[in-house]
Amino acid sequence: MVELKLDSISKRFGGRQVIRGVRAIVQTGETLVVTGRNGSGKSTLLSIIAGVLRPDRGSAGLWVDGVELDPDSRRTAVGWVAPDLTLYRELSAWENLDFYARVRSLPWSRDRAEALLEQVGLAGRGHDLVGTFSSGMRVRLKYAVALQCRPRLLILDEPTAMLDQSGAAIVEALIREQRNRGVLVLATNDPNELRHGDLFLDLEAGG
Amino acid sequence: MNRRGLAFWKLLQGPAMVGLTLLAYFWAKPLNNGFQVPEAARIIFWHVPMAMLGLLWFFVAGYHAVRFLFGRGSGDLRSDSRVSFACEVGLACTLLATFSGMIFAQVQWRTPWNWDPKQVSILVLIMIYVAYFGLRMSVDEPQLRARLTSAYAILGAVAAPLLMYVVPHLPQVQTLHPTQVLTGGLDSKWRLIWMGFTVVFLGVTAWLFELRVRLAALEARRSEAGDPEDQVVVEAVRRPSGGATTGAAG
Amino acid sequence: MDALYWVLGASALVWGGLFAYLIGTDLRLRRLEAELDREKRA
Amino acid sequence: MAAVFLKDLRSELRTPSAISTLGMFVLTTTVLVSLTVVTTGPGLDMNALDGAALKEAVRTGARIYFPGQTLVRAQLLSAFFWIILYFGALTGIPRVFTKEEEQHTAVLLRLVARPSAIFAGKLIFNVILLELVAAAVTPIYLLLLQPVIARPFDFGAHIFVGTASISGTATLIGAMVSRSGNRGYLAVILGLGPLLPVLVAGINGTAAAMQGTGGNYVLGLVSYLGMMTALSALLFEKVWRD
Repeated sequence: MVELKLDSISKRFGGRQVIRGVRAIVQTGETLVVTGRNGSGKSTLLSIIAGVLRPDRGSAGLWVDGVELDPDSRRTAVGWVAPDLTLYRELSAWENLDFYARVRSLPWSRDRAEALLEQVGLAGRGHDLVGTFSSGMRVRLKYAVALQCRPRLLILDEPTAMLDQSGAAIVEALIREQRNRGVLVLATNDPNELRHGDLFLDLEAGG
Repeated sequence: MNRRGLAFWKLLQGPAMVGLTLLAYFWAKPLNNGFQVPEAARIIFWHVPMAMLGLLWFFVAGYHAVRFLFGRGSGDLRSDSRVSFACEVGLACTLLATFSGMIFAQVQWRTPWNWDPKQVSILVLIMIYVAYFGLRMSVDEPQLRARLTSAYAILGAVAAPLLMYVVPHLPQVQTLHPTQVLTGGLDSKWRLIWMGFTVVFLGVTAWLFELRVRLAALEARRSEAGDPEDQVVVEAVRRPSGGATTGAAG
Repeated sequence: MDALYWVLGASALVWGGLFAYLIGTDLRLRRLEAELDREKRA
Repeated sequence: MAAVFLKDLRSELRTPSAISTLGMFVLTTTVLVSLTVVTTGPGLDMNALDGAALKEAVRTGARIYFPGQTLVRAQLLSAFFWIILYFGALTGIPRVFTKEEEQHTAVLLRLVARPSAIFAGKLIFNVILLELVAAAVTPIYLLLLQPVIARPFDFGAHIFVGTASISGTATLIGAMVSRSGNRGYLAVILGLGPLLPVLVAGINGTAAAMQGTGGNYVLGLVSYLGMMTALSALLFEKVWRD
């Protein structure tokens, strides 16, 4: 049982109020779609939901089985894919997966890594440096890193940007899979992706 | 609700200052032990309290920085602005101590600056304050700025006493500073006047600090009054049909 | 002796100025605070 | 912790960024100092020759200075060493954090890693990095500037402990600098206050080791290292987390 509670979140940068009074309650199996044009605070809101940015007011609580997760347990409960999150270019795909698994203190095996790479369509490319990957392949690897921990909360920012059709199909499958695992937050401006949503949050609505 | 104003301790400072100045010049006799110009010994009344207050205000800054980072109301930007006000007052004190010391050094050693260890220490203390404000200016986001500068203020408050009191007394470091006069050779008149000045200077700097805090509080209340943010609520809306229909019509 | 009076005069000027500034600012702040309190109550 | 350290090590080996900044800086300034600053001669060497004897020595091709330096020379050479190391450390060490920010890997790291693990991993990496640079530059320094060292063990001990002290504090300052908009020179200014005790102790300690006179600051440096590292560890989370 997973529940994400956004309670009157506000955040200002410098003198500018970026996010004001955002509220939502998302439960297991549900998807929250966040829309709004560039600069409306989507990425900021996602950072707050992920727990790496503290809001000025309000809170973003992630509850699993009735217990609120502290930042330390969020490390293994949150998966996050966004264009401005980058993996280590000078490491191979394998080494990236290995590093993230270790810092998250996840049980790790060769088979699991292979399975993940296969799931995102990167089978056999594990030993290549990420620096040599195309942008689409890098996004796929980000999905692998996000899925490593079997996230109770999955955050996707512009999920299919940079991806080809097969990539988009993988994301589609993943979104379906997430419904059994927990909560999904999806930030997008692609009208095609609105169909995934159960709840909708339009950041421009408040003016 | 607001009964702070011109308190007794503030109004007492004027007469105290007048009295102490008169005592310093007409009651205390010039010192002959170790001073080129005996009259110049009166630097003690001014210079030594200023150097001590420079450090003291750095500790005050460190205290508010600890409160900001670890205290119960952590994240409260009022603590952060207190750190910066304390640093301002402390910087003013250290600058005054330095300039007065330079004047004294000109009289005593015929040069305003001779790289005496004490001069180096106070210069570095000034540099810590300057670095604090440099760091402050290079970050825009208030919370982040407050965290970075508070952490630095704590680092500085730990390093500063070492710089002021340990480094100049290392065995290999030789100072021309007439420290022995302070520790041993002051008669009771001098000691009394010196303490009086220390207390009054502490009062003046505390008053300055208090004014800065109140001014900031006033500005914060003003902007709060004229800024109806947070009235807005952006609420997530549920899809009318309710059920999830993934994969269906796009 | 002349130098002494110069010193005393200068310090009277500096300290007088500083105290005048401190008292003036304090009173001004006090007035503004009172004003804001009154507005709040109203 | 080990993961962060290994990752940094691997990444540094493939695309050197901290070591190149640090190593090149330290190397070039050492060479520059030895080329441009007169560190021998009358007043600096005990037995330096006076004018007439100097001419004679030049004419006959004899050695123009004798070992046996004055305290002034010892302090001068020590000061050069520590100043070079200080500037090198505070330009190079922040790279381990600015690299994460520039490559946009910091945000994800903030989500997935414990702050304490990051601090410890980066700290170990930085200490090893700076010790290696110090170990590499010391022979060059000895060769080019030719100090006379009466107590080599003390000399080495001061360098070892002082270097560790610098890198401990520089790790925290690096984290601060990487989060501020101002990435280049700020670390050098920020570091001076907290690191001056290390520099003073280091300079006096190595000078005393050269001259064979009293003055051993190894214990003082070790305690300062312990205190500052504990403090840095405490403050790091506040600087790192948003």
